[in-house]
Amino acid sequence: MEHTNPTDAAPWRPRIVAFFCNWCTYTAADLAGVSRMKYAPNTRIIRVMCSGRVDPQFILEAFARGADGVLVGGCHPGDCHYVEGNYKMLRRYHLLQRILSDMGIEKERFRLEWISASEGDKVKSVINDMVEKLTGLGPLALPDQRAEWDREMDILEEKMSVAETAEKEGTHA
Amino acid sequence: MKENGEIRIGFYICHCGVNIASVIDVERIAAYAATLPGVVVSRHYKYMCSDPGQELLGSDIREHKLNRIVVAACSPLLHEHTFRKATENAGLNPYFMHMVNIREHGSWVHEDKELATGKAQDMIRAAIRRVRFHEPLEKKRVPVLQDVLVIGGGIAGIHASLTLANAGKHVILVEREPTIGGHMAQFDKTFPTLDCAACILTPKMTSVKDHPNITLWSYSEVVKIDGSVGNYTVTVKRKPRYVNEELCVGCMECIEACIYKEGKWPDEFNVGLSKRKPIYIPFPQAVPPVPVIDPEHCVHVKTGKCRDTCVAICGDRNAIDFTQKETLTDIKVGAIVVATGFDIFDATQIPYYGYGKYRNVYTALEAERLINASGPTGGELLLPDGHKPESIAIVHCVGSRDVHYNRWCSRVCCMYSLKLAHLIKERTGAEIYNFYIDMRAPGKSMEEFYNRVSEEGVHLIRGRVADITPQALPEGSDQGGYLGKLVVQAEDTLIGRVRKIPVDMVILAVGLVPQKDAEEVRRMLNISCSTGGFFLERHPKLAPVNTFTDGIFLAGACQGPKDIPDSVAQAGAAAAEALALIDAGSVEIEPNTAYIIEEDCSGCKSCIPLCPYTAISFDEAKKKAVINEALCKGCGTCVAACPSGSIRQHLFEDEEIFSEIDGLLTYA
Amino acid sequence: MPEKQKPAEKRKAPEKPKVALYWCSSCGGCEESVVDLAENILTVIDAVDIVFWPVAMDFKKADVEAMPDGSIFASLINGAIRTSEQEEMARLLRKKSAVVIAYGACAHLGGIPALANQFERERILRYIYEEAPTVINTGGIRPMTTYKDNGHTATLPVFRHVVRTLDQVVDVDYYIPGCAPTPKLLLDALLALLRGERPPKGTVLAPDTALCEECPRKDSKPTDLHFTEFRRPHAAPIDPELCLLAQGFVCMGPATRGGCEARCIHGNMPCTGCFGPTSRVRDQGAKILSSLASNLDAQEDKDILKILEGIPDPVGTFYRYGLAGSLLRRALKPL
Amino acid sequence: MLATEEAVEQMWGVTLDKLYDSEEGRRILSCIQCGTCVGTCPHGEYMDYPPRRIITMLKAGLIDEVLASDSMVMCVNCYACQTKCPRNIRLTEILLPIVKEQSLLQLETMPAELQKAIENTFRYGNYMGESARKRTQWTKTSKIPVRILSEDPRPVDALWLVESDLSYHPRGQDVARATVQIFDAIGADFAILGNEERSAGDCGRLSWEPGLSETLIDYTLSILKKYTYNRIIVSDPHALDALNFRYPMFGFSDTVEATVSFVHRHLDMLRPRLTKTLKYRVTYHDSCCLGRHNKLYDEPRELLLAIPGIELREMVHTRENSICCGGGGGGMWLDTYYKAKGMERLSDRRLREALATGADVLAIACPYELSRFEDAVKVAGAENRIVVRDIMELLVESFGDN
Repeated sequence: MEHTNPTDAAPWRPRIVAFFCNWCTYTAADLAGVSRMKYAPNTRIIRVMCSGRVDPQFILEAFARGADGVLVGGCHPGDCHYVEGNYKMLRRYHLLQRILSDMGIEKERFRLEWISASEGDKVKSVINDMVEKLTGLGPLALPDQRAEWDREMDILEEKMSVAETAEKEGTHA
Repeated sequence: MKENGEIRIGFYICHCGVNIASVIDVERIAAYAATLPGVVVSRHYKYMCSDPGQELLGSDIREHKLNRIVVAACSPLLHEHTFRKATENAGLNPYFMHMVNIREHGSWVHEDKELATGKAQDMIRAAIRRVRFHEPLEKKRVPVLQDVLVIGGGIAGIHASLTLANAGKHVILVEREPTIGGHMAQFDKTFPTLDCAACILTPKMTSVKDHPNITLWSYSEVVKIDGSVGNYTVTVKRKPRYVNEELCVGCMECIEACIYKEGKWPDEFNVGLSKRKPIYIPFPQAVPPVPVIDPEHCVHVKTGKCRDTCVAICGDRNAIDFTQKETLTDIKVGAIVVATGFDIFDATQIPYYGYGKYRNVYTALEAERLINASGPTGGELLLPDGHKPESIAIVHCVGSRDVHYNRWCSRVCCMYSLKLAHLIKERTGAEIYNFYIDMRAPGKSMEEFYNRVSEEGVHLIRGRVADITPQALPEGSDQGGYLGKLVVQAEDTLIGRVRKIPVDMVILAVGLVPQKDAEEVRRMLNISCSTGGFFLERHPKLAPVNTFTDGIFLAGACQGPKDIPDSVAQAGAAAAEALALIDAGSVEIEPNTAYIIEEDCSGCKSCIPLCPYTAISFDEAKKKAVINEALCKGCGTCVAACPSGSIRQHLFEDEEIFSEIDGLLTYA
Repeated sequence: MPEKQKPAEKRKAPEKPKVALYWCSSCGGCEESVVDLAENILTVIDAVDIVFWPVAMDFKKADVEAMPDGSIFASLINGAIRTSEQEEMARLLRKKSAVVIAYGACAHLGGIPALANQFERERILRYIYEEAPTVINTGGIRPMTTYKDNGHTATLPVFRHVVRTLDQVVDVDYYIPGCAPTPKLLLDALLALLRGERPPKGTVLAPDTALCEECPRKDSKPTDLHFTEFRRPHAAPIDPELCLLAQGFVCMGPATRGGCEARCIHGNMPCTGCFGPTSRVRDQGAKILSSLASNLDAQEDKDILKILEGIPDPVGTFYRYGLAGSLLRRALKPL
Repeated sequence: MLATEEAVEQMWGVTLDKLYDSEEGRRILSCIQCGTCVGTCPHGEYMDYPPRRIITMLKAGLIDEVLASDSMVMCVNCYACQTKCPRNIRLTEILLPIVKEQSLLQLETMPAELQKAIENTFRYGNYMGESARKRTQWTKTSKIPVRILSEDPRPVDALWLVESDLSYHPRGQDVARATVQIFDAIGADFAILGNEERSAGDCGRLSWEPGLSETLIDYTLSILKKYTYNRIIVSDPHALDALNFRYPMFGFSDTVEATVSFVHRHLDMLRPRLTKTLKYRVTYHDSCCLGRHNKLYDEPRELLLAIPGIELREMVHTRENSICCGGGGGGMWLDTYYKAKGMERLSDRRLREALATGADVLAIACPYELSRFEDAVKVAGAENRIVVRDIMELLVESFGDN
């Protein structure tokens, strides 16, 4: 399990959570595999039936849990297996991008791509490109940030527990 | 949602021979998985999809009382059903099984073993967390309508229709042109056996016409498709032919009688090499053998002022019917076979081959018509000036294998070029020069045919033609009329010399391209295209006639360039797949539908306009939204958009996806 | 924390259960809502002893410190946690109480004060002490954090970098939502607890359906609503009968827990989401975003962006009460 | 095909051993040996090692044999092979220049004319060996005064790089003066560098002398830096090529426009002046750099058709299938060398195609072609049948007020 230890000496690599729709982008990723295209191993794919299923909560959760980037892959406009689930995602994408930018998360960290079932090469190029851009941006590491923020409470907590111990000892003495 | 009961997970990682194990450290992952909460059994195995692999899973379920299964192997699109079946056979609900794709998304796309193993480990942790939330689900079954729609009446569509009809299924064959037959009907003889195309095709066309189980709608187009596997509603546009198919006896006297004594407009069947009248039949063996009136040029249709000689000659048969209107008809079918065929590459795109500029440059399809006994010259190969060509160049790979035009090899051109070389040499004795890049003659009897043509003395020059110019520089600017000898220039790469061969005629072996409207058809059918624009099969090897849309099958060259034997074989396969579907009587549908817990719903109605299938409605009495699971296709859009989190989706529950996200990102 | 509940049960019989109320970073409205119990306050007083309520009664911190751990039946803490003092008091009350209730939107989700999580601490202080239009402070003087006088040291509480919900600082048993909670919710909750009812820990003591359920305008919402524009309440007349979303106003009702008696709607204003999400939602803002955006009437990027111009401040709109409790909690590169 | 930005980046400084390091270089490996490059090469039949063979020899590790031959001396950098290559291998941009450079180094004797031209360019900044001080002499006989930046360095909209042929060659000077009249007619705010200007170091001619090319580029960039302008206008397509494809490797990113496209953009302003009917049958020769490499096919034709009375006739080889005049890639100074090899001058061949159209004017838009085709006309004894005119000259001729 040492490989996932954040204190490991291994260089930092961006971690991307990807939501791929079953019909186009997931299949394209399969095609990239069948075609033995090589791309960066930073993406972890979660399969959904349609990009329309991607709840903005999932994207925020991924960031909150430590993803450096989130990629959503759907069918090209007009090609959605479910008529227009991809458009619904597109609309959420634009609004969510604004929230993310207001919250200090760079737009490169959240990407929506249309990748059809035959575009295995696009899976490769999009992932490689995203990894390159995220590598340039550096880690987002929200959990670490949180821990950093919460450190400001430690002193007080420590002080209070010291006082408590002293009090207890005092009572016992 | 809460996990239910004690969780006992069995984890299996597949070596897939060396496909996975050579990149991903399967043993290490199996050891790792064993440490995760809830995992009772963790194994790695050579081939999980093999019988012993499945049995291993089954016996573990029984022995260790497993109630959740995670299989890390190939894509779920490939083997999910295999492992679900194995799970079910062991007495566990199949939906307690979840797959992790570590081959297509892992070992096959990554080189760094350590990183690929790390990625696999993350994905497996996610799955092991996810599976805790799985619930038992029942597959849904929906009945399948028994009729089949075949789109396209070329050889593939004809063969698929006949196969299905012979099996007792009712087929509606929709063909855009006034006749079925497709490109094959235009060919002279077929390689490598040199059967006459018409001789083998015409009987099949007639069978279509006569078959009691086939409804042939020629001169018609599919304009809309709704529904899903087993239950498609298709809207067909039927164009007015102005000749009643029921009443016409096929005597063709109306064509004779037309006020135009001679043909005046380019004849589509002869690729414009001859002229036809406003009322015409594409070719004598056309099916249905009923003339068609071209509304663009028929004087009656255009102006209403005609002597109506056709009507007069038809007499009390009354088959000519100018009152016909375009109609839209809805049909309901259980399956659809797409056999929309191909188009030929537009040779005018390559300026240096002179097509459309020099009159002696022809496409291969034009050459087919010119040497065909039923063609515009009665089978005599003549130049526009009436001379017989003495030397002919056949240029291979026109528009194929070229990044500027089409990257693919069109597969049939080498062989049809050799066929044309043979036929023309046989009939005219001309010197034939075939310029090729590589001679592609795979398949039964093809190499033998190539040998035969070589031995006949056809000049086979290995070099791609670089330029075609008039031998004598044409005077003036009017090169369009140029009719003299052409010099074909290419490097003969086998001797390393540039050769400039003067010929009387050039035939361009144009490649095969998708139909012009393939993109629209694709969208209408909701299927995918490969990079070149041909329709995409579900799997290139294991599901070559299936599409990603269940119930829609591919036949013939709409899926990619193909010769006649392959088109027929594929059409048979598509028919068999369609038959298997409809004969089963019903189809299983993934139970991934959305549902609403009534007490959670506030009745805000936000979800209702989101559903493209109108599966969500508002119950006015209860003031809550209701999902009709029979109509739901499981996209999950409403689930993602429900503002109070009150819509859920089987197999894709929020908790399942959240646990996957958390699992992926958890630092160990 | 079962072991901490034990003492509370022990002392059930003779004494009345003790209740504490405390006010952290909030406007005071929550305290007001207690007063708003009106004559019902007598019911409460009959049933419990209020042992600590700085706004109304003169007890000191030392009094609380002197109480045995777990001796308070329930502490109702309102307000977000921004300073070290609030943090300290929260911890103290936690220690002394059997049940801690986050009372009101600020303690529950961060509330309005948590909108400050979009900004850097220094920027806030600078604005407050130097830049606000009502401030004249040419010397740029800030309060001293410590002051020594006559051998004594007075220390100001530390102003934290982050605004926190109560449960980000101490363990919270129940939540009573709202800005402010309705007196009814408070009364119901207290009486239920006094009856010995213990819903699962973490329960929000309010209905778990969205506000639309009880909205008087529910019937006027069409079933095919697509947004072609968004309007802002101060800039357009509001029809007093029609569903606010149907009029193009961002109403958080569909994504907000009910139980508030639709007070804003009755006041002809759209819901701004103070009751937080239902139990099925992790991030209220993301959910209303998803719902509104999905129903935009546009396909092209530029048309989508055009409609979204009607929501000039999505964070302030969708996370008005919930930023601290949201998935992102705080801006990464605060302004 | 216009080079992509990446391709441009990859072109510079590539050597044979680093060829496969770049994607564009690696594309050579996709060669299917179809021979289109050889078949279309205007000198393909004379080369022992035409492009297709160079690729096989390279792959077989036998490239030294190729470098020892003079095949690449025959390459006129006309982009024909690259344009038609079905694999889109960047022969003229990447592979051939390297081979060419190496081959030239190994030549026993450098062809004398070429030697002289290189020397002159090095010493005087023009291949003719003319004095730098005479560069602006042509302006003295211009009807319209020409602003020279070294004398009047105020910012200017269009900086016009005149290049050497238009500055020194007598016929070129005609074109230069005509161009000034056109600029004036469209109201252009333009100026020239004057005596400071030197050959831009065009990539076609000098690719086998990258050192010289680089020196000239450095020099030109240092001069350009002194002035403020919005765009550079170039009359010589080879210089256009250099500015579009070579200069960016040195950090240059100015807007560059060919004279024909600049004038074409302002055609509406020019049109009122084109009142005199010219009853000419004109055939237009697409120059390699302007056409195949910069895709300017329609602009020159539309300029010609803007002249009242002109009838345009196309030669059999036209647009992307045009044939080189033979002047590119150093061919300008290799006529003697080619003749000794028994090769026909490409300009003679091309002129026959022009004559066949029955045109009385051969219109051109590249200064090399003036001298090459005027020579060809003399050789063919066709002085009474056809004249060679730059498009700018024809436009001016149509000025009704002249």
